[in-house]
Amino acid sequence: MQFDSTQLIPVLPEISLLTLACVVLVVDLFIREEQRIISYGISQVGLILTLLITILVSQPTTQILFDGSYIRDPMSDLLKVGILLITFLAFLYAKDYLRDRGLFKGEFYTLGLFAVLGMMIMTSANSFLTIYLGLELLALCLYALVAFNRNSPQGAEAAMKYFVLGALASGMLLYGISMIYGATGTLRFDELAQVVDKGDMNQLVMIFGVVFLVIGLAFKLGAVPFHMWVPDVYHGAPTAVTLFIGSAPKIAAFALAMRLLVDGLADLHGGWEGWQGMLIILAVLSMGIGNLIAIAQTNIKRMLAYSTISHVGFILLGILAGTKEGYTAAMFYTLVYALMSAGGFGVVIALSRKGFEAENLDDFKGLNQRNPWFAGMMLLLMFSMAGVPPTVGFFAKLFVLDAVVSVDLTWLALVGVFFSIIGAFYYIRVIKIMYFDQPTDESPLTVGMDTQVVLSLNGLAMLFLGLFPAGLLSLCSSAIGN
Amino acid sequence: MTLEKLIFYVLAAVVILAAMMVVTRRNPVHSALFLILAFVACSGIWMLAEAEFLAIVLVLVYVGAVMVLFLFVLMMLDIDLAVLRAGFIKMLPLGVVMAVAMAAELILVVRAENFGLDKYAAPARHAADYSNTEEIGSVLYTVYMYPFEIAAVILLVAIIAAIGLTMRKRPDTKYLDPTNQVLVKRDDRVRMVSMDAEKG
Amino acid sequence: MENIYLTIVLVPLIGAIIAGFFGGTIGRKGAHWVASGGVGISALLSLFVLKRFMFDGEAIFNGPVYTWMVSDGLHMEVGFLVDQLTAVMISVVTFVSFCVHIYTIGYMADDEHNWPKTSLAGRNSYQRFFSYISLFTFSMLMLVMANNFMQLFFGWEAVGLVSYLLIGFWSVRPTAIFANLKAFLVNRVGDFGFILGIAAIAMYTNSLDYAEVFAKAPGLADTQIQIWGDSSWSLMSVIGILLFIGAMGKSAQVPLHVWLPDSMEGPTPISALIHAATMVTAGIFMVARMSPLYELSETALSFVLIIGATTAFFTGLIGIVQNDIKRVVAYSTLSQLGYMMVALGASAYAAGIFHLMTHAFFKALLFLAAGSVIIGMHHDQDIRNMGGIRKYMPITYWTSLVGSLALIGFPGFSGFFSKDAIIEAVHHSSITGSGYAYVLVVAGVFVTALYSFRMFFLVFHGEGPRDEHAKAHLHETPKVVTVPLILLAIPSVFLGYLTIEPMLFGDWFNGVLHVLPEHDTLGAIGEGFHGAGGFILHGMMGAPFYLAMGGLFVAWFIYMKNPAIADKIKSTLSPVYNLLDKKYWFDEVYQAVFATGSRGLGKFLWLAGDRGLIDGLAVNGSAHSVGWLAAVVRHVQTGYLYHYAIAMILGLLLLLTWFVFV
Amino acid sequence: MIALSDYLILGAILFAISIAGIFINRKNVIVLLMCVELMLLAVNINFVAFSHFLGDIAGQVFVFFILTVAAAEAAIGLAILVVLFRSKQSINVEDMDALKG
Amino acid sequence: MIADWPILSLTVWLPIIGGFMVLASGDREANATKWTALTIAVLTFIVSLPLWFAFDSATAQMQFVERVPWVPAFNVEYYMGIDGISMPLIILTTFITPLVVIAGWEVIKFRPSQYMAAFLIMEGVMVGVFSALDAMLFYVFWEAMLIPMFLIIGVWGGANRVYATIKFFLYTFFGSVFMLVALIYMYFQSGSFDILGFHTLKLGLTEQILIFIAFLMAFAVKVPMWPVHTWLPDAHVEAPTGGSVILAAIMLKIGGYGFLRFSLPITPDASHTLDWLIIGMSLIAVVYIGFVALIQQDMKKLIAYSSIAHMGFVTLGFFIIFIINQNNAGSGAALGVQGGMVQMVSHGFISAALFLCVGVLYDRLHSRQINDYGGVVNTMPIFAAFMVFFAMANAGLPGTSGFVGEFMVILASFRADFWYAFLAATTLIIGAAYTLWMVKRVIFGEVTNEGVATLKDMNNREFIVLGTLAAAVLLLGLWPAPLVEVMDASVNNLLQHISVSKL
Repeated sequence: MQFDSTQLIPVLPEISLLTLACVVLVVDLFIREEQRIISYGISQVGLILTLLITILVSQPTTQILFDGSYIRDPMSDLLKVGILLITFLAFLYAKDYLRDRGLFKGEFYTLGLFAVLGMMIMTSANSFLTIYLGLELLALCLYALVAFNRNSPQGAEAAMKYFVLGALASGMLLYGISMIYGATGTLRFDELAQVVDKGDMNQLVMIFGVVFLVIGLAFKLGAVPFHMWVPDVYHGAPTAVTLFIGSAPKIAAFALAMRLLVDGLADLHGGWEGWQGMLIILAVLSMGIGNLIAIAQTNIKRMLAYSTISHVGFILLGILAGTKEGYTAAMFYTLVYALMSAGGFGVVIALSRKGFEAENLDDFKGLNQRNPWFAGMMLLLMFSMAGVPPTVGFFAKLFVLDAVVSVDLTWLALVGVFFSIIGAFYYIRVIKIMYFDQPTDESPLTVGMDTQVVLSLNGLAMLFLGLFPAGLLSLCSSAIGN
Repeated sequence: MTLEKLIFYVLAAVVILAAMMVVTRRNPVHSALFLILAFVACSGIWMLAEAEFLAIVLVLVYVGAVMVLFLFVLMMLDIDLAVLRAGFIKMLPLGVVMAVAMAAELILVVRAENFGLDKYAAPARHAADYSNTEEIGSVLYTVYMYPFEIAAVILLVAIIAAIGLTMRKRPDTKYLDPTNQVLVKRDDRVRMVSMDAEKG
Repeated sequence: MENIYLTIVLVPLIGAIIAGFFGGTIGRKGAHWVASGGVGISALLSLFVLKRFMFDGEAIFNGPVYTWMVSDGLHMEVGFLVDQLTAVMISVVTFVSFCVHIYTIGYMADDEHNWPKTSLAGRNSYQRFFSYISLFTFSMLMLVMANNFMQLFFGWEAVGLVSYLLIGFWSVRPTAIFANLKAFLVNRVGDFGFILGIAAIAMYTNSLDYAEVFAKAPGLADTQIQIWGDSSWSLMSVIGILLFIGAMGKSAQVPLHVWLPDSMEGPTPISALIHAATMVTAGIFMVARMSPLYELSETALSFVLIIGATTAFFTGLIGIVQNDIKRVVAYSTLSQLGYMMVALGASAYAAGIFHLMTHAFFKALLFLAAGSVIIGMHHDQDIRNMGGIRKYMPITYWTSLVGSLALIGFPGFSGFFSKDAIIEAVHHSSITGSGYAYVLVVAGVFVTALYSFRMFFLVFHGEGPRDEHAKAHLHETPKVVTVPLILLAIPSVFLGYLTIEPMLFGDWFNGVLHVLPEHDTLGAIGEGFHGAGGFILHGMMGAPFYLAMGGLFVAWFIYMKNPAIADKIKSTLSPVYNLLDKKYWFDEVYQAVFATGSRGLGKFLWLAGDRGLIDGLAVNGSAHSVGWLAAVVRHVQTGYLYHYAIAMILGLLLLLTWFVFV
Repeated sequence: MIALSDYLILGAILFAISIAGIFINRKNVIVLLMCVELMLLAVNINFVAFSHFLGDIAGQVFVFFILTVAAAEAAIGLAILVVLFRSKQSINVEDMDALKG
Repeated sequence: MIADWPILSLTVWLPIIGGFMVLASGDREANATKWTALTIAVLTFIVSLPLWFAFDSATAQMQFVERVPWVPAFNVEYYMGIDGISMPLIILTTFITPLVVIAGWEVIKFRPSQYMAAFLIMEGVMVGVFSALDAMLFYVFWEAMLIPMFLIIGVWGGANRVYATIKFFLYTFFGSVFMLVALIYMYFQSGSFDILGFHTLKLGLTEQILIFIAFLMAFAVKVPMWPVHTWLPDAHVEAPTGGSVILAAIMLKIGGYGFLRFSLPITPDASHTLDWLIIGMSLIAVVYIGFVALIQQDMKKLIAYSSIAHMGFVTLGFFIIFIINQNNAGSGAALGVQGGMVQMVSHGFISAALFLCVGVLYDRLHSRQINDYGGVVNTMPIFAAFMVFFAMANAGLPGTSGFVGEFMVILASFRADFWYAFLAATTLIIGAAYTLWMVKRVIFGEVTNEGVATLKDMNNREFIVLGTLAAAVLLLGLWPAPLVEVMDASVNNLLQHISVSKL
């Protein structure tokens, strides 16, 4: 094979990000504690730069490089943009929080950026090997980030749980990969698709492998019953990290699902015999358990964790439809969810201050009286999560339901909406707490101007995208291609 | 039964027994040692499968580094073993049942019917001058360049993370900073106080 | 003419609006001038209309004023039908109303004493009262001039509203506001039937216009409808009975009569105007107006007849034991309304209207006279406290005597003609129940005389008022009170004599009231009719005359001659007395069954249905069970790592089992 | 000759044992990690066997990367374990129950 | 041509954008904020007037149509237009909102800008519901209504507001999500979300029944019909006066409107098959709820229950049409539907007025308990006059708007079945009983306590609000012809459409 340096052009975003991470790593060594803002600045500028590069190198065609290890297609472009953007938001929201708690360290950004790199690798993976490595890169960074606050027993506990379960899940995923490799003799998704298309393999072994793959995927997404880590990690990790974990990696997980199931195994979709059936089970359980347990939560981070689980159920609904519309809808949902989640945790972070974690629902009491603007933003975010129009969360759900109904799974749509009623309860409870209850803590919020502006944009985006969902939708649609 | 087969079965038996010991020993140190045994035996099996390079790597990297790390941590942390093993017996039956069920399901799939010699013919042995290492090496830096780079990053991350997590400045330790010492001014240290003389 | 009709209707309305909304500005004088003036104009114009019909052969007017609504081909218009019947009605209404307006000036002159000092509601109550009675006149005119059922119902309800407002006029009195609520609700029961009747008409004729409905009615005479199971009913009977239920409410027929005695809580002018002369006769008017429909159903007629007769007799009996002067008159009204209904049931519609007319005058007279006495007695209404008032209030005394004689049907007085005509008509009727009715109405004559003169003697004769203080201040009421009494006394005496011939036996109501030949009871009487004088002579030979005289005598004997007998009778006949005193326990039963019952039902439905089943079980129940489930399920998340791992493994196993091996 | 299924059954048994291990060693995180290592070993056996029988080097390359990642993973995992031990003075799974519900 | 202007969009977006402006202006200049809000509300009313005056009542076609793509991928359009069914309701909305703004003028002290903004946004959204011709647009507006209402009740509500709001929200949310699925289902059958396209969509009976039930859950909750009505009393009791007004006057109408726009034309055969259910629920609402209303101690609760009973007439009027057609009782179907429509508009005025009346009292004594009042007429005669007037209208007195709809529906239901009319007509008694009994206990009698003795009669602001409503009630009662006329063509068209089976 010939190596051609023009091959590097599509990979420029990854290269840029890797460089960025290394620069931060090195620069951080040479700056003093109070100059840590430099690391932050470099990271943010670098993220934007990478974002621009991603947009620059994006094109409507598909490119497969590095002997099939790497793929650049419109989907990966869009997802990368999403990941980078959400990470930018997450870093921005996290800054003040970290600074207040003595966690404002270069490692946060280094690890964060490496995690982003892992996500980007996942979105651009064209073989089991690449995707596994990307997954591990992401996972390792996240394990470390969860334990980032070394003085926090909860953080360590969460990290430990996350780690053990993550390793277990990887083991299962790998077992599945090995089976599929054995049955088809290839690790590349495009070749795999051809083999599956020809039907030239042992069907039983394939399905056997797919079950393991789905489990690995379900773990990463946090689908029931592979969700157990989600609440504990969200809860135990420093809020800044939770914010990060709860947003961008969902996009990567979606990419994982698309690459694993759709790129290579689209033909094994088939009803109850294929991965559609597995995803149905996972989706129903996720929506049910997620929404149900969320009701019982008093800690907002935990509540949002369970809410994540239920949203994952919806994303799965879109994927399991197995149609272009379904994938588009799931992608739309994922991007929107990442944005909602970032915003939601953003508000949680904004409410925290030195020596005070705004973790409990009660900490939101009377927010409307303390700061109507933030309350309004949280309101939009919560309604969006609940899927109430005209916020974008509604359209996300709508498109997914559309996709599900289109493949004659109307009952599933009914189950979905039924659980979203239960879900609506805990979202509106947050609003109730913010608007109807009297504040117990009258102190005004001290939030940096940057956070204020961006958080406002984040919140208003819920409304804006809700009023004009067509743009993002058509982006997703063209990203999915055919 | 060929010699090859005999070796395979013996080694497989060792692997399985060692693995069983790993999960049943009360002392984690013993477990770790049995794990090493399993790895070593496994590396033998890999030899049979003509994966010599990996067999070596498994022993060198895994046994030599990873398991040593395990042992190191085990030793470093002062762990109360008795507590850790309580409830061991209680869960044993369930564990066995689950394991048997799992094994049964797995074996039902991977049994000879699906993966027997009639399906997957035994490959011909490579020539004596064949170098497994060379073959892996040649693809690793070409075809698998991209994953290889990623693996490098992963290792970097592991370094950063491990250091970041475990290296710490003890807050109770007092450090001297020469720069500060040099820059000290008199006014910082001495305060002139004028007091009225005490009336006796 | 159309403009005249419009004027007749609208002037009282304008008066009401001015007096009501600008009462504070124009003051008391302004208010009573505006209101009385308005009604006066109406009265004059009505009389003019009547004259046109009587002497100038005015053509029947039937035309719309404006289109209220057109829906689904059903034209609903506001319009007037002015014929002889209407002309009589508007004349009676406006004339009595005018008298009452004048009377009110005196009666309500010191109304502020009826209110607590601080009450703002009492501040312009005088003006408000005028506004109400003018509004009532407007409503009543709308009712009687309607040419369609929609407007009829409008007027029907509007008079009910004003009645409600006026009964409860002294809103600080608990009894008043109880009575007005009761009146409205009982009326609503009637309206319930009424509106169903209208709906039936609308369904089968697809019209609400009288002319159209009447034109189509004969074609529907044989229509049978199924209401319950397979038993079929004649459509016309159903319509007739349903409409009559409305009339029972408005005209206070048994068993919907209970509101009328209570309505005496209102100021006396109201009792005269609304609860004696006009509103309560709306039912009579309506049935007469619907004669083309009623004629088509003997069942309905029998129903009317029996209800009417029952009312006429049994409510009269109650009148004997009442002690409140107004209540006695009220029960008398009930009884007389029963007579009118009897006439209608006997297809003697003209007789019913005739009695309606004469009754309007003499009953209004009686009420106003009673009011006059009440003014004299400083709003003490108990006849046991009265006596000997004759000396102090001569005009009241004499006009009362006229009224009482008219009421008992003393020959020559207007009541005699109308009542005798009814009795005769029943006598000639052959429909089911006519025998029953005849017995009761004849017996009723005795009862009427008894209660009328019992009251008369107790009030005006005998020893003076017990209360010395009252006695000292007793004097004749001012002119505004007495003039209307005299104005009303005149027709009470002469009207019957003058109008019996054209109304009952002439062609006055030709083409207005429809009577089938086989029902034509008045026609049968008419054959033997030779002028009003002859009618008097004939009447003096009939049983009713002697019964009336007997009643008068008994009253004299018991209450004048030998008052001790009264108490003796009371104690010997105590069960009967109790029965009458308690008014057959209608109020108690209704209170228990309907008032308490529906509240109980409401409470039950609310607590068991809404709160218990729907909210408790379904809504909160599911919410709680979801909450409970959540609280339980969250414990799956034990916090123990191995449980998490086991969950994953179990998940793996189950998925494997399901997808690979099933 | 040794059949492919023999290798795979060995892998399957190892996999099952590792699962049993997770059940049995509920309390000791370190042994849990070892069980995961066992699981990876099972996977690796699979890959090596497939690679051998398919005559495709990719399987071995995959194993190579798995080993690399596993090493990195072990490093981080043990680092977390150290952090955990420092903050809780225990690596008992049952002491890690602050986060639940 | 005025019909070519985007009047609908203006009517929808003017108050919404205005609402956000008010929201942004904050509470520093509370007075200016209120005036801004009032100006916007009045302006919206003026803007909406051409909808009435330039409306062509001769045609059943959609008018003032605006149509641009919105989400092309799913064929969702920004598609608005009105016919005779929706137009009166839009005018009702724009008419009531300024009154609500005035009613909250000095009463709302806590964050008036948010309060006013919520109502303005609410107004725009409700107009949107009535004018949307794209199912998704409709649904967006439909659900969006929940947000401001939720806040209105929750923030400015009474003591038990949390329970009420959450109940309100979940109840209505529960009702509507199933409709969403039905809409999506039909989207796949017809290829677009065009409501008029749904009308002509062929559907099997089972499909229709399922869709019908989905719609029923949404609309029945909104109306609300028995037995899914229990959120309403709670919501009303806790809501601030303005919230109750909007809730009763307009939001409930949206349920009724939904039946006309969706259930009947889209699933005529299922509507026919299940009409007994709706009729039964409606009649139960009329009778059962009437009795429940009778014993309420809380004025707002009483009026809320009365609203349910009155809305029972609406649904009754809508669903007897099948039986009427079946009975071949000539015409009469249109009478029922139009009666229901008139009842909706009329109830909009009357319930609004009654809630405002309660608000007037509540603002003074901070109690809604009937027992806390008595003899109010002695201190507030003008108010008492209004209250009695509106009570009478509520009891369906002819000459007020309350009569018209009831009358029409009773006439129509008689054509369906004697007993329907019989049960419906019981409202004459029960309705009068609960309304007037309340009036008796609150308004009449002697002054019962110190509180009542200190009451001051209505001020000009309150007078204007109630006076306007009184005029409307009277006008509609005395001359309903124009209202019936504008809807005539549309209703007949609808009936024609329904009479043709889709099977």
